[in-house]
Amino acid sequence: MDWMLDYAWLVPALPLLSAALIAAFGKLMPGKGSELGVLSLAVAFLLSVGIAWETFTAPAPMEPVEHAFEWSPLGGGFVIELGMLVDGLTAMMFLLVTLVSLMVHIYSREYMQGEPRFTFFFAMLSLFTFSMLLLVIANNTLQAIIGWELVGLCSFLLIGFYWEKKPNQDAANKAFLVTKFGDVGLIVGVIVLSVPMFGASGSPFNILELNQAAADGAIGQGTIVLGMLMIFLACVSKSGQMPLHVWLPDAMAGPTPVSALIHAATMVTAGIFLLARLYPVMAQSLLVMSVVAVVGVITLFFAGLVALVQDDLKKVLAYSTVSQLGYMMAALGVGGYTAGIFHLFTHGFFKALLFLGAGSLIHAVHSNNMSDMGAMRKAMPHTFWTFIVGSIALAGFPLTAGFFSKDEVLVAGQYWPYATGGLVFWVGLAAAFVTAFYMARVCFLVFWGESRSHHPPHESGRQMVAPLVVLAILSIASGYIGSPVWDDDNNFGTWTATPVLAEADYPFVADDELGTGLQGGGEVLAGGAQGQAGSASVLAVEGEEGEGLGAGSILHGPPSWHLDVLLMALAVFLAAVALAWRIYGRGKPEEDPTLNMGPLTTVLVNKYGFDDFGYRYIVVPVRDHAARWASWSSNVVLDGIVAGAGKLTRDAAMTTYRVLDQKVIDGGVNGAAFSAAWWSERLKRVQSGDVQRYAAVLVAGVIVLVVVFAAAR
Amino acid sequence: MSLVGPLLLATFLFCVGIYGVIARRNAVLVLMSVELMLNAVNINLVAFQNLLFPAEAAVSGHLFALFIIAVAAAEVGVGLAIVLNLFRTRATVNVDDVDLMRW
Amino acid sequence: MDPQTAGWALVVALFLPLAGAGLLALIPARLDQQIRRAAVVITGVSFALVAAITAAFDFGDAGTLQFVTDVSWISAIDANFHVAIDGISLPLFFLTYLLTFLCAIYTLSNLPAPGKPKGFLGLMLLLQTGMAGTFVAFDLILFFIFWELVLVPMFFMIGMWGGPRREYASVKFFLYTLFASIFMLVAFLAIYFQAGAETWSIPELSAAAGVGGTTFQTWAFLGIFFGFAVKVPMWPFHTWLPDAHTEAPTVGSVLLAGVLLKMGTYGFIRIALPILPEGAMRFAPMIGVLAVIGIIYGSLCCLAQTDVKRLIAFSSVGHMGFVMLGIAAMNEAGIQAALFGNIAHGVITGMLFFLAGSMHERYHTREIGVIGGGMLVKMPKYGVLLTYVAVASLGLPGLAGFWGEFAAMWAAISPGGDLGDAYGGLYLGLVIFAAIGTVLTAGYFLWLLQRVNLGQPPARWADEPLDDVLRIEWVSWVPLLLLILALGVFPRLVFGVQDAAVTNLMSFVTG
Amino acid sequence: MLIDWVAIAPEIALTITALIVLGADLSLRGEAKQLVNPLAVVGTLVAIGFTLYLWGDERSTFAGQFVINDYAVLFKLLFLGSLLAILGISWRFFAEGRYFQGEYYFLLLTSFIGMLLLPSARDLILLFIALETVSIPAFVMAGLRKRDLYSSEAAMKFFLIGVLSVALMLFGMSMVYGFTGTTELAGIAEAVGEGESVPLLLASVMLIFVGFGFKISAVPFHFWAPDTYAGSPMPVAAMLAVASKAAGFAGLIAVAFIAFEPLADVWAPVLGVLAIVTMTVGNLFALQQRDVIRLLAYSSVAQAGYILVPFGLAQSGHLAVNDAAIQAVLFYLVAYAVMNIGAFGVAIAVNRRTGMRSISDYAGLSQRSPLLALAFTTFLISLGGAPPTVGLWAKYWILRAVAVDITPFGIALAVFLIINSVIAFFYYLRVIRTMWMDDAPAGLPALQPGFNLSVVVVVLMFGTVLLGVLPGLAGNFADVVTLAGG
Repeated sequence: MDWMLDYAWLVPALPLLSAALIAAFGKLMPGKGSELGVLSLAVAFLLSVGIAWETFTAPAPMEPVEHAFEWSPLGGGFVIELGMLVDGLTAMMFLLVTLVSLMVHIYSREYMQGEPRFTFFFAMLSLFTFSMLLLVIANNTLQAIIGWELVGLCSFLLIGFYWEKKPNQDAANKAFLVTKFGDVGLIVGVIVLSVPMFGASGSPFNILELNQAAADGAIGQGTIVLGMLMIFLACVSKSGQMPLHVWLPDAMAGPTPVSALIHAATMVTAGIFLLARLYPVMAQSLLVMSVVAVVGVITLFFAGLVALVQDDLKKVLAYSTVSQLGYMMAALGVGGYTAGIFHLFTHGFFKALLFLGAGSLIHAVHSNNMSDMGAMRKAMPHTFWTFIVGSIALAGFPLTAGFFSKDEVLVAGQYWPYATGGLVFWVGLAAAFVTAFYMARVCFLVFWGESRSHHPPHESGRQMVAPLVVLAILSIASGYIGSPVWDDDNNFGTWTATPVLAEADYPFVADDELGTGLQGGGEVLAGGAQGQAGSASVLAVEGEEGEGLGAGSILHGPPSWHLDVLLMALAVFLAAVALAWRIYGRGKPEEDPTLNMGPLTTVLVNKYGFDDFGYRYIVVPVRDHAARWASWSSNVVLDGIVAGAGKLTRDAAMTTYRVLDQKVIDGGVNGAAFSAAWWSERLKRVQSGDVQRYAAVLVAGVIVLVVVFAAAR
Repeated sequence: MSLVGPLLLATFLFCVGIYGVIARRNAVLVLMSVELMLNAVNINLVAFQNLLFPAEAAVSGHLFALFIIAVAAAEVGVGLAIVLNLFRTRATVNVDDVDLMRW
Repeated sequence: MDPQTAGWALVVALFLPLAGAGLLALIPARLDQQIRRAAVVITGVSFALVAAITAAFDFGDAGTLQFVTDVSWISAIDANFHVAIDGISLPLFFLTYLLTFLCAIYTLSNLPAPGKPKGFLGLMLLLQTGMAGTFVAFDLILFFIFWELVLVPMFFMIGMWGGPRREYASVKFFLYTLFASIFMLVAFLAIYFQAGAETWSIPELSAAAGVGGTTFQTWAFLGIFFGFAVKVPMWPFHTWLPDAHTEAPTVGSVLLAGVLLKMGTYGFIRIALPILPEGAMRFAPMIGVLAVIGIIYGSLCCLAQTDVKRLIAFSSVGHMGFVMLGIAAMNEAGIQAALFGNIAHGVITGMLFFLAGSMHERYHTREIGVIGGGMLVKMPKYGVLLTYVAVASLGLPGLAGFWGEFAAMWAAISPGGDLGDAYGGLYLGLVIFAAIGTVLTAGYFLWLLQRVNLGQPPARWADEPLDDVLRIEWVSWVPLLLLILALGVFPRLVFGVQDAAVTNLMSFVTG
Repeated sequence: MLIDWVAIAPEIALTITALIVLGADLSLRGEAKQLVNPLAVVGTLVAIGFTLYLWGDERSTFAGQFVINDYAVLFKLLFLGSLLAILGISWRFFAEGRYFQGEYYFLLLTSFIGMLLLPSARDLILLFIALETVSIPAFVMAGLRKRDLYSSEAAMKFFLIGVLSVALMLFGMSMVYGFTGTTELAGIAEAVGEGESVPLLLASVMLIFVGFGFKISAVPFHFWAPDTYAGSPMPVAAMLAVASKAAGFAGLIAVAFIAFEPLADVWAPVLGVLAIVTMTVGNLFALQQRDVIRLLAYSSVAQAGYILVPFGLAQSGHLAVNDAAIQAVLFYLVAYAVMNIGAFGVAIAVNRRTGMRSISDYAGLSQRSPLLALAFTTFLISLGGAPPTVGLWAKYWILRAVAVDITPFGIALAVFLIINSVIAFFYYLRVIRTMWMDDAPAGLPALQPGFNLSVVVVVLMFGTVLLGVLPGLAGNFADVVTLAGG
C-alpha cells in the first residue's frame, strides 16, 4: 500500500478531471454529469482511505512524503514547484474533504434535482473539491495560495448560484471581497516568509524547509511576526474569525449542500489548516500565538451568542460554525496543535451533517425559518435522529466526537502557561454552554411542538438520507481516534504529528515554565474536581514526559482522561439543554418567551428560584441584550465598516476620478495646450497687416539685437 | 581729412532714411528714404577706402559702392513699378492703406 | 531554419505586413470582402512564419540573439539595421502577430463606421510592422523609428474609426506619446555620444556596463523614463489612455492594450535598465512608488466608471502598475514578472476589449447602467466569457493574470542591488499596497459582473433579439481564451522562454 | 585674370536658358506660350548636368571670390532640384491663369541664378549681388498678378521689408569693411580673428545677419512672409518658402561660419535665442490660422527657427561642432525642400480652381482625392517630424549636433525644439484630421491635379518616405561636406 502515498496526487487530480468532464460533456449524460462527480469522488475517497491508513499506521512521527517537480522558473534561479506533501495532516484533510464532498455530491443529486444549472453546480462542486485538495496537498506556500484563491472563486460562484436575485449577488461579492482582503495577508505573508529562505534552496516557498528553518531558529523574530500575522489575517477572513466573519452568515444564500461542504466542513477550515501547516513557524512567537488565541476566544464566544437569536436555521448553523472555528483557532493559539485540527476533523463531519439535515428540512418545508417548521420528528424520522446526533456532537455531549475534540481544546488551554490559556479554558467552557443551548433550541423548535409548515412535510429520498446516516455515524465515531480509549501509539495525535513538530519546542517558554503552567492548571482544576486534587496526574503529565517530550515541546503526547473537564462539560451540556427545554420544550416559536414560560417561571421561582434568575440574568441579558448587541455589532458596526469601507472606497474613487484625474492631471495636460492657444491669440495681433508697423518692429528688433549683441561681449 | 565727418554724415543720412521708411505714408517718399540709406552706405564705403585703406589693390570699397549704386537703381525701378501698380489697383500710394492681409 | 543563420526569416516576417499593406492598396476599394479576406491571409501567413520562427527558436540558448540580421543602414550616423530575437523578445513578438491575426479575422464581420476596410486593414498592417519591429530592433535608432512608426496608424485608427470623441482622443494620444518620445530620442543621442564607442547597438551598450557617470545616467534615464512611462502608461502620465481606449475601434483597443502598452515596459527592460543601470537604480524606488500608486489609483478609478470600455482602460493602468513594480524591483524575478505581466495583460485585456467591442455592437451603448444586467440570461455564452476573462484579469491563480502580479510583488520584497538595504521598508510597503490593490481590482470586476451579467435583463432589452457569440467571434477569441488558461497553468511557457535571456540581461544591470 | 568657365557653367547655363525663355515668350503666341516651361526644364536639367560634373571638384575663380566644392555643389543641386519641382507645379497654374508666363519663367530662372551664386560666393560684394539677384525678381514675381489687390499688396510688403533689410545689411557690410579693409570672407575672418572685437564691429555683424534673417524669415524679420505667401501666386510662395529661404541660409552659413567664425562665441547665443523666438512665435501664430497657405507660411517661419538652432550651437574654433551644425542645416534644408514644396504642390492642386484655401475646405479631401490627401498627410507629418518620413531625420540631425558637445544652452535649445515640435503637431494634425475625418461638402467638382503636378507630388512624397527610411541617401552627402573649401 506504500504506493498509495506516491500517488496521492491522484486525489486532487480526479475531481479536476471530473470537473473538466462535467463541464464538457455533463449535459449529454443521463445524470447530467452528477454521476461523474460521484464516481471520481468515490475513487478519490477510497484512495484517501488508503492514504489515511498508511499514514495512520506508520510509526510516529511519520516522515512526510514529498514529491515535487519544477513547474516553472521564476527568475533569479528560483523556481515554482508543483508538488505534493503527504503526511498525517494531509491525509486527515484528504479523508475529511473527500468524504464530505462525496456525501454532498450524492446528496445534491436529489437536492438539486430540476435546478436549471444542475450541471454547472456539479462542475463547480468538483472544481471546488479539487481546489481544496490542491491547497491541502501543497508542498509549498505558493501552491497553497493557488488552492486558497481557487476555493474562494468556487465559493463565490456557488454562493451566487441563484444570481437572479440581488441579495444573493451581494452575498457572493461580499464573500469574495472579504476573503480576498484576507488574501492580501496571505500573499504578503508568504512573500515575507520566503525571503529568509532565498539561500536555502531553489524554491523559497517550500513548506517543510520553512518549518525546519523556523524550528531551528534560523528566521528572525521580526520576519516571523510580520509574516505570520499577515497569514493569520488571511486565516481570519477565510475561517470567519471576528471581525471578518461577516461574510459567512450571508454566504448561506448559496444552496444548502454548498453550505455544508464549503462553508462548514472544508473551505472555512482552510485557515486553521494553513496555520497548522505552518505551526512550527507560528510557534516561534508568543505574540503571534497570543493574537491567534485572543481572536479565537472572542470569536468562539460572541459568535455563539449571535446564534441564539436567529430564526433562520442555516444562520444558526453558520454562527455556530464561526464559533467552532473560533475554538480551533483558540486551540492553535494556546499550543493545542492536535486539539485544533482534531476539532477541525470532527467538526467537519457533524457540521456537514447538520447542514445536510437542515437542507433536508428546508427541502421539505420550502423555508429556511424555524418558525415555519415544528414537529418535524414525526414526518422526517431519519432526518430527525441524524440531526439530533449532529446536535449533541456539536454541543459536546460526552462520548460524541465533538466532546472529545472540544475537551482537547479546553485542556490545551489548561496546559498553556500564559493568560490566554485560562481565557481559552473558561470562555471556551462558557461558550460550550451557549452552543448546547442554541442547538437545543434549534432541535426543540424544529422537531418538537406543532407543525407550522405551509406544506405537508415528507421525508427526503434515499440519496439524501444515506449521507445523513453516514455522517451521523462519523459524528460519533470519528472522535474516538483522538480519545484516550484509543491506542497510544497510533492515534490522532501521532497521525498528524510531523517530525519537525515533534522535535521543536517553544523558544519563549523557559524550561520549567510549562511545568509550572501545568501545575497551575492543576490547581485551577483542583477546586472543581476534588477527586483528583493534589495530583497533577489529571493532566497526564507523566505520559508526556514518559514519551521524552521536553518541557517546552509543542506536542502534548497521547490524550488522557480529564475527568474534571468531562464533568464540567457534561454539566454545562445538561444545564444548557435543560434550560432550553424549559424555554423551548413546547416547541413553540419564541415570539414571547415570557408569555410562554410565564406559569413555568412562576413555579420555578417559587420552587427553586433558579429559572427566574437564569432567565432574567442569563437568558435575557445574553439572548436579548448581549446577543442582540453582538448581532447588531456584527451586522451594523462590523458589517457597516466593511460596507462603509466599500462605500468610502467608491466615494474616494469617484472623488479621485472626478477631481484629481479629470480636473487636475488631465487639466494640466489640457491646460498646457490651452495656454499655447491663449498666447497665440494674443500674439497674433502683432501681425497687423500694416507694413510700416512691420518695419518698425523690424528696426526695433534690430536695435535690440544690436545692443544686446554689442554688449554681449 | 578726418574720418569723423563722413561717418557722421553717413549715420545721419541712415537714420533719416530709417525714419522715413517707418514714418512716411507716401510710398514714393518711402522709396526715397531707402535711397538715402543706401547712399549712407556708399559714403561709408568710399570714405573708408580713401581714408583708411588707400593702398588696397582691389579697391573693393569703391567697387562695392559702384555695385550698390547699380543695384539700387534696379531696386528703385522695381519698387516704382510696384507702387505704380498699387496706385492703379487702389488709387492710393499710401503705404498704410495697404493692409488687406493681416493675422 | 537554423536560428543562427536564418536572419532572413525574421526580416521577412517583419516586413511581410508592410508589403501586405501595399498589396491591399492595389485591390479596388469596392471589393470589400476580398480585401478583408486578403488581410486575413496576409496576417495569417505572417503569423505562420512567426510560428515557424518560434518553433525553430533554440530555447536552450534563449539568452543569446538568434535570427540576427545586422547590416549597415545609415552609415552617416553609424545606425545599423540590426534585428534579432531572444527569449525576452520572442513572447511579445509572437503575441503581436497572433493578436493582429485575430484582429484581422474579427474584422471579417465587424468594422465600425465608416467602413473602408482597405484603409483600416492597411493601417493595421502598418501598425503591425511598427509594433513587431520595436520588439526585435537591437539598434537604438531602429528601435526609435519603429517606436514612432506606430503612432501614425494608431492615430488614424482612432481618429477615423473611433467613437464620438475620436478626434480629441486621437490627437491627445498622438501628441502625448510623441512629446515623450522626443525626450527619449534626446537621451539616446546623449548615450551615443557618451558611450565612448559611439554606437547605437543595444547589446554593445549593455555590455559596456553602464554608460557615463552617475549624474549622466540619472539625466539620461530621466529622459528615457519619460518616453517609456507615457507609453506604459504610468501614473500620472496615464490620462491619454482612457480616452484613446474608449474612443478607439475594437481592433484598435485590442492592439493598443495588447501590444502598444508593452512597448513601454519592454523599452524599460531592454534599453533603460541595462544601458543605464545606475540611473535605473536611482529611479527604481520612485518607479515603484508610482507603480503602486497606479495600481491603487487605477482600481479606484475603475470603481467610479460607468462605461465598460473606460473601466477596462483604467484597469490597464492598474495592471501595468504591477508590471512596473516588477521592473522597480530591479532583480531577475522582477523582470520575469514584468515580462510575464506584459504577456498576460496583453492577452487578457485584449480579450476584454474584444468583449467590450462586441457588447457595444449588440447594445449600441457602453454604459453599464443602460445595459442594466441580465446578460447571462440574454446571452449566456457571452456572459460566461465575460466572467471568465474578468476573473482572469483580477488575478485568479490558474489563469494568466496571477503570475505577473504575484511574481512582481514577490520580486519587490527583495529588490536588487543596494535597494534592499536602502529602501527595504519602502519596498515592503509597496508590496502590501500592491496586494491591497488586488482586492480593489477584484472589487471593481465583481461589481462590473454583477451589474452587467447578473440579474434579469431590463425591459428594453427583454424582447430585443441579441445574438450570442457569433461564429467568427469564436474563431478570433478561442485562441486567446485558451492562452489565458494555458499561461495560467503553464507559466513556464513564458517564464521558461525568458529565463536565460533575463539572466543575461540582468547581469548587465547588477553586474 | 582667367575665368574658370567650367566652375560657373551651371550659372551660365541657367542664364542662357533665361534669355531663351524670354525670347521664346516674345515669339510664341497663345497656347504655345506654355512651351516655355519645358524649355526651362531642359535648361535646368542641363545646369544639373554641369553641376553633377563638378561634384568632387575643388575649383576657384574670380580671384577666389567664387569657389566650387562639395558644399557648394550640394546647395546648387538642392536649388536646381527645387527649381525643377517648382517648374512642375507651376505649369498648369500659369498656363490656365494665362498671365505673364514668359516673364514668370524668366524671373524665376534669374532668381535661381542668384541662388546658385550664393553658396559659392566668398566675398561680401558677390554675396550682396547674389542676394539681390535672388530678391529683385522675387519682388516682381510676388506682384505678378497685377490686377489682384492681394498680389500687389504682397509685392509691396515684400519689397519694402526687403529693401529695408538690405539697406541695414549693407550698412553693416560697410562698417565691417571699415574695420577689416577687405571684403573677402577669408580676409575678414583673419582680420577679425586678430583684432579685438569692439562693440561697433559686433553691431555691424549683427546688421549683416539682419539681411539674411529677412531672407530666412526669422522673427522679427518675418512679417512679410505670411502676407506675401498668401498674396503671391502659389508657386511663387513655394519658391519663396523653400528656395529663397535656403538661399538665405546658404548666405548666412558663409557669413557666419567663414567670415565671422572667430566671433562664433558671441553670435551663437544670439542666433540661438533668435531660433527659439522664431520657432515659438511661428508655431503659436500657425495655431491660429484658418488659411492653409498662411498656416504653411507660419510653419515655414517655425521651420526657419529649427534650422537656426545649429547656428546657436556654433563654437569658435570647435571644428566638430561647427561641422555637425552645418551638416544639420544642410540636411534640414534638403528635407525641408522636399516636404514643403510637396505641401505647396498639394495646396496648388486643391486651390487652383476653387480658390479655396481655408482649412475647412480641405474637409473630406480623402474622399475627393485619396492620393492628394495621402501626399499632404505625408508632407505634414514630415514637417512635424514623425516617422517614417524625412522630417524626423531632419530634427534628428539637429539634435545630433546638440549632442556632439552637450552644453546647457544646447539642451535648452533642444528642449525648445521638442516642445515646439509637439505644438506644431497641433495644427498639422488639425489639417490631417479635417482631410480624413470630416465629410466633404456636397457638390464639389472632382480634383484634377494635372500630370506634371501629380508627378511632382508623387515623387516628392516618395522621396519624403524614402529619405525617411534611408536617410543615408541625403545624410551621407551632408556628411562629407565641410566648409574647408572656404
